[in-house]
Amino acid sequence: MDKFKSFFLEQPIWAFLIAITVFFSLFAPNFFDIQNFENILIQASTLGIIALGMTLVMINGNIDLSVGAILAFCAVVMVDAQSWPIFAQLGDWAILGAFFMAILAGMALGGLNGFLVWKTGVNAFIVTLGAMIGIRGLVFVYTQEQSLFAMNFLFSDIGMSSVPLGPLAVPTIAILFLVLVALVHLLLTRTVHGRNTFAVGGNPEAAVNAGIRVGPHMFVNYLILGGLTGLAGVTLSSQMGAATPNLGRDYELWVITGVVLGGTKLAGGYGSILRSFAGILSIAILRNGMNMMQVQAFYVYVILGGILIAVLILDKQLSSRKVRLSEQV
Amino acid sequence: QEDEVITIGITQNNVGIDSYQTTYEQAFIEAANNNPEVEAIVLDAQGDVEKQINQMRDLIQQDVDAIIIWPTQGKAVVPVVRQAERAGIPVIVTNSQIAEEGQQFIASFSGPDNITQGIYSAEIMCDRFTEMGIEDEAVIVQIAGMPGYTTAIERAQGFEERLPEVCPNVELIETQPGDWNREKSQTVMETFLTKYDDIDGVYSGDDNMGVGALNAAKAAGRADEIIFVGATNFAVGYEAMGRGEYWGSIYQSPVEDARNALRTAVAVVKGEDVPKSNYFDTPKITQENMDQYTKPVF
Amino acid sequence: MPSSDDSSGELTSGTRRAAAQPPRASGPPEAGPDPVHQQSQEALHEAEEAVVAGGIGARFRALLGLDSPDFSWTKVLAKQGILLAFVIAMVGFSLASDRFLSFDNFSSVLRQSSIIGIMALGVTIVVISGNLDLSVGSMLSFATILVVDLHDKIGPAPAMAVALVAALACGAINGTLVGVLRLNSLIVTLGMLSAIQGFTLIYSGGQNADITNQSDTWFAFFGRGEIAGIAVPILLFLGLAIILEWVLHGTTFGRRIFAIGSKASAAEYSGINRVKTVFFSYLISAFCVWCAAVVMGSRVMGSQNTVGKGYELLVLAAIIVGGASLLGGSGKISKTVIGVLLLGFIQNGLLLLGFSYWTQWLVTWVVIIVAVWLDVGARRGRLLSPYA
Amino acid sequence: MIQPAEPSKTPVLSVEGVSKSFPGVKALDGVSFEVRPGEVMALVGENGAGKSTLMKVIDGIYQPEEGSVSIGGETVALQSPQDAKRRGIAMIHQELSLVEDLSVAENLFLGELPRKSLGRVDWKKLYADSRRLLDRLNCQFSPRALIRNLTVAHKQLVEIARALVYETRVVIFDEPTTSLTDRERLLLFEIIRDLRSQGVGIVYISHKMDEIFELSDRITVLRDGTPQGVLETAETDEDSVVERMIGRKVSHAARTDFRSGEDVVLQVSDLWSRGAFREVSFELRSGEILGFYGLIGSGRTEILEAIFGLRKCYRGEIRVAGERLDKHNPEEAIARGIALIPEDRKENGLALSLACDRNLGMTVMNQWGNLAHPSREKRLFEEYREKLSIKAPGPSYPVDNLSGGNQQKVVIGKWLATEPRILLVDEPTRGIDVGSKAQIHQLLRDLAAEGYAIIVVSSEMPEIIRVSDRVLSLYEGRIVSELVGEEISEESVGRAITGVGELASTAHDSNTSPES
Ligand SMILES: Nc1ncnc2c1ncn2[C@@H]1O[C@H](COP(=O)(O)OP(=O)(O)OP(=O)(O)O)[C@@H](O)[C@H]1O
Ligand SMILES: Nc1ncnc2c1ncn2[C@@H]1O[C@H](COP(=O)(O)OP(=O)(O)OP(=O)(O)O)[C@@H](O)[C@H]1O
Ligand SMILES: [Mg+2]
Ligand SMILES: [Mg+2]
Repeated sequence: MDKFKSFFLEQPIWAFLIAITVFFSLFAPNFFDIQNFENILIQASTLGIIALGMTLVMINGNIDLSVGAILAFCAVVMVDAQSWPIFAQLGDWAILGAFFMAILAGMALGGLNGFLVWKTGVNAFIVTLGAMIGIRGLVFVYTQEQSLFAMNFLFSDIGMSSVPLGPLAVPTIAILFLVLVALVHLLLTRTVHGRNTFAVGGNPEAAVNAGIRVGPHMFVNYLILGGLTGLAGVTLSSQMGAATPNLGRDYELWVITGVVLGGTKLAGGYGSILRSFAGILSIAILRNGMNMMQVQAFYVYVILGGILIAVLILDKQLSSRKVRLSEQV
Repeated sequence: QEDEVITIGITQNNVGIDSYQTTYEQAFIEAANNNPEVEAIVLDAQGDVEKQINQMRDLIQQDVDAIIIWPTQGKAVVPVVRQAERAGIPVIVTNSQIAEEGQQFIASFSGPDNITQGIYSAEIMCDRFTEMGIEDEAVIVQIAGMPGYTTAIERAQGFEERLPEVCPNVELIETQPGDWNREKSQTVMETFLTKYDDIDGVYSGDDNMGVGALNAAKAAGRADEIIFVGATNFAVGYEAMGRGEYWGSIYQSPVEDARNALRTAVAVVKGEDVPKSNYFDTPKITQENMDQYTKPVF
Repeated sequence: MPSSDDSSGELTSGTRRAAAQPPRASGPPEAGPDPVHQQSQEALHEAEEAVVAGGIGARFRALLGLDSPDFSWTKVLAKQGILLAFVIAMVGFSLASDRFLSFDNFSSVLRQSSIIGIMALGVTIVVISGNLDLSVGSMLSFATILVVDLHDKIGPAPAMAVALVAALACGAINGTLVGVLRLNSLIVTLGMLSAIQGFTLIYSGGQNADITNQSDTWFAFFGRGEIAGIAVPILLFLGLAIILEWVLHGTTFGRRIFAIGSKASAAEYSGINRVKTVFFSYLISAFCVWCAAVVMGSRVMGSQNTVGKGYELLVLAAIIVGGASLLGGSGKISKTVIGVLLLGFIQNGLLLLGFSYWTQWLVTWVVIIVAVWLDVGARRGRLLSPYA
Repeated sequence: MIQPAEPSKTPVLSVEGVSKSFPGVKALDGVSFEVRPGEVMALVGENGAGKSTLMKVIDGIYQPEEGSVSIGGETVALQSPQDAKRRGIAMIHQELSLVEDLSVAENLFLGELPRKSLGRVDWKKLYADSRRLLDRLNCQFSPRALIRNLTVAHKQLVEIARALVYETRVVIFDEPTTSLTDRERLLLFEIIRDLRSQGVGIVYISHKMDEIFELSDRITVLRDGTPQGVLETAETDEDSVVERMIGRKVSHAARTDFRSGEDVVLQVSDLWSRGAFREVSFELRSGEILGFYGLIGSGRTEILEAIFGLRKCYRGEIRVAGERLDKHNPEEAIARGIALIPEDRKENGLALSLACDRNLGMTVMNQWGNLAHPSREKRLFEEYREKLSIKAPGPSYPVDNLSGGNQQKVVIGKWLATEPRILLVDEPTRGIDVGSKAQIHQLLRDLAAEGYAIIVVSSEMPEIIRVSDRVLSLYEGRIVSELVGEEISEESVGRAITGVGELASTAHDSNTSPES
């Protein structure tokens, strides 16, 4: 019982997740349904895949505001590259070629952010705020304002496909998302790079003194975030079979919100992939549940904003309560 | 039972960004409430394609009888429209068309024709120049809608294609986006006025931006020499026409748009024969014929 | 007295450090090794004083740091980099476009920048106190809709009053959440960004608002009026800038803002009321947004529910280009003004040159990074970060 | 004292003519320095003399502009601390350099975590190696514990254990005892002697002369970045070392001037605060210095914070000149003439990025009304530069650039500027050199003579003894003894703590409920 209590005190996001799930199950018709949960997973996947990388970058003590723009760029590359002449004779395999180009583009842009953070020492917020504006410009230069459509329906079929797992047909994207959650979780908790991520964010000076190359380390995490954002661009564009230059506007805000809901400290040094996952899932459930309950759009803004602040207050209350508990003489 | 309610889900583009969309929503809800056969689920994608796709999925999940979609993006929603079609739910596209490739999956399109609107605007502009006798020398600028959105792109496309056909000597010297935002459009127009000593006409993607451009020209004391033509006649545009400051626009009623969409959807569900493209009329409106139209409510 | 050059390696008498050093008149920039930190700093200080006593030329050189004994170009860049960038941009655009350098164009750019500018002034104060305010964009939409919508219903003055109360209420909520409850300002104001947008839509029902009789309302004065040939928005912007500069540097409130931004806990230990100060900083930010909303409503004579969307980022970009640290404790109203104008003139210049709008985004990207890089690079004495 | 093993003559570490500059400062100027295996080489010098900088050069954090570093007779160009570590140089930094949210084991091997395939951490090896290291230092805590949950002393032990990860030839201690209690300090000395007997060369930096003489074999003196010679510890004495360091003598006249104080200005009765202290009652009179002595964590800082309104108390009351404090915030405390000079200068004392005059004005500002007075700030600066002999070039100079001692003086100045009657001083000389320390002690005595009522909290027994007129000893958040005037001595104070300590610790164990 005590263990239970302290678990939820320490990780209130799980309690929140359960609370809203119960709430919508009771009050939103069609919410409590296996297929709807699959839907929610797909709906969470775009923000979620980015959030995995964002968690790493934020534990590093950095941030990335440009993920929405990078997402758009990668989605555009993914769709456009399928019709590049070099992939022309590949047939359906052009999709694979384009896939690599999209991931590469994501890593290049993420890497550029990381490189600037590393070499210039300019605050990551500023570097990526600039990139957020500039990369969106790149997207428009590339697309000339037009949306792009994938001629090959196979591409969107992949995005919409399911994998039979026992009696269930689980959407491929949902599986991919869950696998990535597991992988990045292992990366963060089990590998040297992952452990160093905490060191770099928690005490950069100590990390430097211990011989961790802080700059390149941050760079690598931006690279990972870029790659994951690229992947999110791929999955998103494959759900649409298309890409639009305005894709991903405001995504940075929601990704960061999800990660912070999950308890990752903006100052760095503390955070967890599983909880970021819970944070993003909470956002997806809120949106899905409100759709199911037909909450009017105007109120959705207020509710989401209010919940964000409420969770922050709750977290504060709980953590101060925790301190008081442990301080008891 | 025969008279069972028809559930219709609608996912709109971006309610609240302008009065048109808001009025549309209100009109739609009203029409649905007035129709005892219909139960409506009204959603709004807030301009975000992914959100719209998710809302489509949620509607499919709820197994509604028909889905009306106001595409945030004509191409990106095709696969999910296809998914709905495969789930046996007819999809009615409203207001702005989806891409060619998606045509096969929709039951019907209901709405105005944005390309035609662009064409009409070009014709209004050209006719006016001809009247004034400056059709061979006029130079114009364009203030387009939010970059990357279908409506903005189609209107610009219709205008830019039609203009050289009717007035080959009128020159479109520059296009900049006004983001559907009157203040932004005003700022863009101010710069145009600084940059060009001679501007004879301004085409803007809607009246809201057109009035912004008009504001700028008035402040610069150059409103008299410029012909303003817009699209989607707003109340402000209608009034400015009444004052003789603004030349013409395209009359498009969101109420009609909404009712048309609902009518089409109900017809589809009932298995009636519905044309694939169910355009409603969006006539030209200018200072000359404006008294035939009532002032828009938005 | 030993001169600084030959004393370095020697074991000298203990009085050396305690004794005052002779002021070094105006040595060449790199006058040999200087073993004692204080010494060069004292000399610097003396030099500063000497220069202040001198004429305009000397003052100017002092401003640029040309007279200091350890003069270097990096220092000049650090202190006045943004001014330099501004001058370069102005000269560049003047050469490239003959329309650029004119009174009309300048006043139109100033007028256009004034809305962002007025908002940036308030947010600068929030940023100096070590917080962020991302809700200003939504707040602008809210206040503009209110003032425009109520203008016809209850008259301009009451409309302005109601909008002011609404804006201050939003500011008070921010201030309570960040100041009293000590929540993270980034997330709080992000939440408020969303919530206020919702309130705006609920209030207006999603409809645009317009002022019917545009020609004879004195409300037009704020956005369209002129005093002595200068547009009122510009006067408001510069007037507010002067007032807030004074607030920051001439009042104890300003001192508290800097103290809290520099080190909040030290400020609290010094008896500075952090709650009150942070709360007021958000009220000031909200007040500035209200001013901007009045200008906006009066300039456009109408409003949409999303007029302010994305403005929070433009505001932040201008402040950052102006050199305020997002960590708090540093920043200047005057530099924010230059940051605003720099971005405004870049937008204007690129438009005049006929570039596509996205060019402006690319240029903004480069400007933000280069400006801040030079700033931090010069402050730490080398361009590359220590993590290299 | 243990007799050191006869040190071999070839130095394990030697530095030749090293120079290093920072913008505007030449931190090191042609410094030579050596350490032999099996000896403790002390490094002393004023604040800002360049000690830490020299060590950072040896540790590979800084690269020298001139000169060379050789290890075991071989000249090396160290590029990073890691480099240094591999060559047998280990450094224990002045400030704790640990990652709070990682485990002890991960901190021990930070930057060196044992790998398996795919970059995975080899946890088994990590924990086994860590256990072995911790055992060498007799540490009881688990290598899996989070650093966040350790006490300061245990954190320090982790730092030391970290130095032993490699086959270490030289261990550098940069002011290791600033946050240790006496008991922990003794443990540390044992460890150092143990290392020395294993033939490891030790560099020991400290401002505490008693430690230097207790521990070292030789002493290198540094002043203003230049070496002032090497002394054999056995052949020199404190005074001559200090003279070499600061260029003048510091006198330690025996205390005779105990004062008993006059009117009661501060009355604390039966004060309780959750998790910090309980049943605290005492009186403070004007003109006396009351010393609080106790182990780290005994709640002294918290008592001062409570009086100053920074900490909530759930029982008891505080009266100033007979009147109750009831708002419990610093503003009220300041208005009633209380000043708190906090323990952590960088965290709570100063706004480092602001100028000296702004820092000085911070506390008095509340009395100025709404307008700032730059000229008054400048006058404050001139006044306290004079009074406290602060070495700062001008009022607009950022405090960040001042040396530690001068920063401390600015903190003291900013509190004296409020013209308080009651001065609460928490660890006034932590990390401050002998010269400045004597000045600060003298200053406190002078202030008391002027009629200030002062409470001094210190973990340094000599300091408490040198300044206090009365000493209260604390243990586990309770006052356990009071010593007045002549009663105060090393023995009596020490006894008060240890004697009661053992008694109380058994009582405490049974008190502690499992809920915490
Ligand atoms: N990173 C740095 N940048 C600029 N100046 C520095 C830097 N580090 C040290 N200094 C300066 O170099 C000089 C030597 O500093 P150092 O830290 O070595 O002194 P120290 O002897 O360790 O003093 P303390 O006893 O206070 O620790 C000081 O004047 C200090 O201000
Ligand atoms: N039970 C404990 N668990 C973990 N850390 C503790 C505990 N008790 C004390 N500490 C640590 O010891 C430090 C000093 O504690 P505190 O401020 O209460 O002591 P103090 O009596 O003021 O001693 P000093 O002034 O010498 O630090 C605190 O920062 C705290 O982190
Ligand atoms: Mg040091
Ligand atoms: Mg303490």
